[in-house]
Amino acid sequence: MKIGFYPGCSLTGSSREYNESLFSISKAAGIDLVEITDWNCCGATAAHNLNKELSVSLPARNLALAELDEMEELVVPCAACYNRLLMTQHELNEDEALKNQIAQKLQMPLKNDIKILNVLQYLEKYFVPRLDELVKFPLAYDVACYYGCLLVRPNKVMQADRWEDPMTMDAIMQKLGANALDWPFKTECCGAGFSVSKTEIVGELSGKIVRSAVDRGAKALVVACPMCHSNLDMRRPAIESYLKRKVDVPVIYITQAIALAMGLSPKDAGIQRHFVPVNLTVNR
Amino acid sequence: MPEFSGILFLSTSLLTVKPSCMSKIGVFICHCGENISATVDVVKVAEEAGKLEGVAFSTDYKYMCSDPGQTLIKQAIKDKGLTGVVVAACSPRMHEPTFRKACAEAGLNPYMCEMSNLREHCSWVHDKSDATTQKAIDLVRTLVEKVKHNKPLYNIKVPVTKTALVIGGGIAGIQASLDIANAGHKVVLIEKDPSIGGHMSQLSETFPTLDCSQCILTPRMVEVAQHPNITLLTYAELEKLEGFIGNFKATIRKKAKSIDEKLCTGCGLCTTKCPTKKIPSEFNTGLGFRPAIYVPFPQAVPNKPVIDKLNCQYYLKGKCKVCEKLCPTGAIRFDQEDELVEMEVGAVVAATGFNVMEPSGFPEYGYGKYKDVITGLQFERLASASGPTLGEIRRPSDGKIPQKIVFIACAGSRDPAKGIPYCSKICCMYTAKHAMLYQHKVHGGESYIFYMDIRAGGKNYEEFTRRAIVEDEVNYIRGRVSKVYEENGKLIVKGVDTLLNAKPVEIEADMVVLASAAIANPGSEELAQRMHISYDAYNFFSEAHPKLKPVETNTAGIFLAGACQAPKDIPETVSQASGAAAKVAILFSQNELSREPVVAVVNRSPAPLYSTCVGCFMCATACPYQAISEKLITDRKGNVIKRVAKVNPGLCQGCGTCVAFCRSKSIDIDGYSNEQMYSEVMALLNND
Amino acid sequence: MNELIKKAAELLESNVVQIVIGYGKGSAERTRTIFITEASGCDQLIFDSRCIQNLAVYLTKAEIKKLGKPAIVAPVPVLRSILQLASENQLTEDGLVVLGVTPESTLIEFESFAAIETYLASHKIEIDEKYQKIIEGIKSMPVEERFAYWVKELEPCFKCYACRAACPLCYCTRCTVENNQPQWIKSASHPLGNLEWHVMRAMHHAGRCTDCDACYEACPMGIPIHLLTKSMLQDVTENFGPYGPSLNKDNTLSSFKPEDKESFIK
Amino acid sequence: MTEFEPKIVAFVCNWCTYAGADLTGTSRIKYATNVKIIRFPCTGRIDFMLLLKAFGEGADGIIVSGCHPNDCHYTSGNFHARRRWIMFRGLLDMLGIDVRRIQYSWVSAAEGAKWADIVNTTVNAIRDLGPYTDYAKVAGYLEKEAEV
Repeated sequence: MKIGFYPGCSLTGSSREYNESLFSISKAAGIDLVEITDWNCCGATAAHNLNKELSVSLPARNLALAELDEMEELVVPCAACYNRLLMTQHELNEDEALKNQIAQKLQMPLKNDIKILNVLQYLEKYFVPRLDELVKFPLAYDVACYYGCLLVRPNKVMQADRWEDPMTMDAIMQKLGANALDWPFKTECCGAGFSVSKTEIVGELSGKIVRSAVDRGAKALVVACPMCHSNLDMRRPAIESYLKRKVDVPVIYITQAIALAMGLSPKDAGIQRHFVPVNLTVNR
Repeated sequence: MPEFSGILFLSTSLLTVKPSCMSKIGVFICHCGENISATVDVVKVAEEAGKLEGVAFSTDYKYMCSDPGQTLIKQAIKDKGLTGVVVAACSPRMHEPTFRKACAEAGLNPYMCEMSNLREHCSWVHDKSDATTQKAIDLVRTLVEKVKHNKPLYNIKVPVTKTALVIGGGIAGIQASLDIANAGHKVVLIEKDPSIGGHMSQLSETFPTLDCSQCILTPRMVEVAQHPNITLLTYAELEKLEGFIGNFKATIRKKAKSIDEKLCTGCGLCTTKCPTKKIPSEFNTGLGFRPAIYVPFPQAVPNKPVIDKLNCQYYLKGKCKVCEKLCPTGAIRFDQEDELVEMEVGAVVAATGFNVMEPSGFPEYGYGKYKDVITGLQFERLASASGPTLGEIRRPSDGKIPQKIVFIACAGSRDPAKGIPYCSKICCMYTAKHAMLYQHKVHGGESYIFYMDIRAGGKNYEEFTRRAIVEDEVNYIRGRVSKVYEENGKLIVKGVDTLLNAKPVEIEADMVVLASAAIANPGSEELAQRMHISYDAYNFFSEAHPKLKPVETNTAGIFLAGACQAPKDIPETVSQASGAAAKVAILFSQNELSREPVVAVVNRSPAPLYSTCVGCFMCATACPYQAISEKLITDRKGNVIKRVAKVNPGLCQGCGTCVAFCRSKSIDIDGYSNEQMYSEVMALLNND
Repeated sequence: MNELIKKAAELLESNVVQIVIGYGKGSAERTRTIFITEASGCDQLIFDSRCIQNLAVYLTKAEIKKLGKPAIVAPVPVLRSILQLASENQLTEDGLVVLGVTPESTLIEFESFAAIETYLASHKIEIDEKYQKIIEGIKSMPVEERFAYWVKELEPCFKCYACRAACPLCYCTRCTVENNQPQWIKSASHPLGNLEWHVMRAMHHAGRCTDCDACYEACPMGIPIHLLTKSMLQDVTENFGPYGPSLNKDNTLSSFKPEDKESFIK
Repeated sequence: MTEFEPKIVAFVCNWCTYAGADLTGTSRIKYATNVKIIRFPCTGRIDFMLLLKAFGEGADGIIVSGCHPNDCHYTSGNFHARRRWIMFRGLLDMLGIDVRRIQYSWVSAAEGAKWADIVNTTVNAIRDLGPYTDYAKVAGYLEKEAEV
């Protein structure tokens, strides 16, 4: 089975382990993810703050390229990329004139009807029905699933299950054998882009998230967004200085969790790449 | 249902041949001061109209609607023996009734008078020119040709059954019933629950006076039960409503109470001995329990129990019957079944009230997950002296008195993302009341209200909320709450204070009260469809006109009272209920109703054709009023010869959709008949 | 075929029906409608691809009704008409025996109209590609040319009303053209009268026509009036979704959806 | 030669567009004299045959107007009318009867200005299209005029 794939910048850099684990589990499940030929930047946060046309043209080009590659479905693991691509698709479908104008600019046809999947939707569709068969080593510990903002908002477009208290990742983790904790910080802000400019804000916001998870007994935080991951993992020193204590709870991608439960090697899942070491004993 | 064959016969009269040479039409051109004459050459219009075939008299006058103007018309009718009148003046929407009345006074059938709109549609929208005068001539000619095809029509008389059906026994239904009954008319009041009282009986105190809700309500409930003109049917619902204004036929489902009400004395022994005791009490919003055989609350009217079949051991497992064994009068009837009762009523008042949104749509506030996050209605029960805590504010989780309480206004309301863009109207006031009651009951307690705006429009309302802020020191925080979660036994309320630098705030509360949105009752959509009244996007019933007909519905004879139309407070509900009652009393003040005879009619012709209608009944599907039914034409022996459509003139509102739809032109509509409209088109275009 | 003859004879013999409406041999290679009242006459019944007349037209005719309860030989187009007539209250289940014949000439007996509806669900109306092309061609003409085309096509019409007589759905006892108060349509075969008649005829079939082409087959002048109803059929499908006769009384023009879409109302 | 003045008939419902046109008058908004209104109880009442008759009698253009969807005084007459117009328009188009000559609109009782705008734009559009000679020829007008 072949499915389109848009990596975006993070998956080729700071969140390589997300990419590696996604490919490992997909390969193990017999799914071939095909990268869009000649893809470009999604525009990220910069474009839509500065230039409306650019902010839709960049994602639209990727969508048009995917169409040229005859893809029907497109997996976009990075939550920010997913958000930009889906928002663009939505905006262009709402405004026929804009769509035509952009297509003309791109000098490519744009039907704009490709099905864009975030990683949770991808897992739900292609893995959840088969998890019973794929899971070899159930993860028997408490986890806190953290969704962040980009996968759920704006809800009108994202159509997340329950945007104030989403459950998809929780359900997947339950299926992997873990106990997904009921906790209140699933969609709280992690500080996002302040990571670079005002790290202390990330320290506070992500700190509260991490504290809530740890206090409720979580052995790991599970995420599906490179931004969330870097704030909760890479910014751990800032978090610790805000919390005034040492916190060693690891942050893993949902795809890594699946890889571990499927019994793939930790290296295939990119476990070694984290700042906060992951020492999760899988029940072997 | 009454038949109107007499009327049908009159209006379907086949004597439609009326050659124009026999017409004697009078044309009256109005100057309207200078409103018309400034741009239209009225003298020329009158002159040209006088030349038209069939016009016997034509003149112009400064003010046709004035007394002398009307006299001019009346005189001409008498002197010239006019058979039809065209008044060319302002819009018929303005003065058609005036001139029709004048014609009637002069002995001409009022429906032989038509108006040509020379003011709004001509003189006011065009400059003075020959073209403007020519247009006026064209418009007059068009109406002259129409009048030639008019025929005398007679207002439709409909008898009135002077019994009102009131649906819903809350304060709206109670008030409406009492007012109608006190006006001397019969009322049937039906209530779906075992007792009347509605939401008002659940309230602790009422704003803005803080008087006890039950104290002011229960006397009225008793009055309803004892009123000689009111028949009270509790545990009953509307199954079907047919007919039309003055002549409805209602089918009521009396749900089985499993009790013989005549024998039951209401001693209550059964309710104390019932072994199934832990059923969440609806009246106490789940904060207390009731047995399977129960009276919803001590002051219930009627004060006789019903058996909740879904929870009764006998109905569930076939064993128990404790109540039957104990009942001193032998009133228990396990074999009782639902009963359908049909009744004739002349008017209906829908007073089915509202409900509060189950805040399960708010995972961010944790309702359902945290026991101490409750709704406003639940808080009413906690604060009520007759409630599960006997009026003490205690946490449902551990019974402790909360020292810090947070109220969240607009939980759902004014939030398009939650599907409720409207304001629930009552929450600002009751939240202020709740905070006050809390402050009065828990000395030293702290209360906070997160709000968007304080909407306190109403007599003494603003003063009331000010009192909460100033005297009772309730902390009002202008901002929304993003999240409520539990930590270390406290409810952490995260919100924002949008005043003073828009700071995020966190409050560690012991209890959170959600002013959850007022929504339409479940099933109100189906009920509206059953009554053939319209409802809005949120399933509240629609009034006929948002300003000028706030208690009427689009279906004549059905009126609205209370929160079934839109969220409203008690004073407003009572006013509307009395308004609806007044409308019913007006309707019942006459023995017969008179309606404009603009109705559709299926033609009849001599045997063997009987009618050109072939009975495809597509008109019946198209009719918005279910006014078209099947009529069997039989011979003397009763054999069916033909099945044709028949219009019930009581139901028909005269839209004419069926007329345009009928392929064989077998349906026509009086006042806008095929011949009339056809001749208008012809006349309008033939000006040479 | 024998099956059909046997069944028809049985029905007449047992007096379940008093008349069988079916196809018989006509002059030359043609077939014609035959009305059989004696069981012995049933062996005249034939059925093959030449049998294209829409027999349903007879079901509403007073002359036939007079003869008693009918059984009717019904290939798919006839079944469609029967279903449409039933939805318009012109037929009752117990007033008629339907002897369905499949395109492969096998007999299917229908217990109820609902059964016909189920059967027809797998025999949807589809407009021939040939006709689709013709309609497309007409619609692509400039408007003046299109008008001229139709004025010319309609010119030979001399208002014999054969199209009306052949159509099972033209069962009105008084057609609007016969109404003279007012005279909606001039009775002479004047170009305007012709145009108005055909517009009205087509509109009265909007959302009802089952595309049997009986009108066209009946026209002695070969005027392609069926193109009008076919074009409307396309319009119905395009605007209101898949279309076919059904017992559901929500006829296209007697029903509506608040969300119906159009692009021309300002 | 004088400028062509199109003859336009407006078929309107009593409750919305007729009242809207009244408001145009009360607001003294000017529009062309070419359009003359015929009042119907509801757009549901407007028989397609009347539109056809109007062309037959020499109308160069037609306006059909009623209440906005959901605003119908009779709750659904305009919905029925809309379906009828969709079908009728398709048929006329197939026949080469110029659908540009029929302007359909929703004008509420509060839209006096919209009514003036509809009238003026329609008059201008029909003026641009010119007299409906094609139809007049079929209706026999031209010959009649020639005889005179």
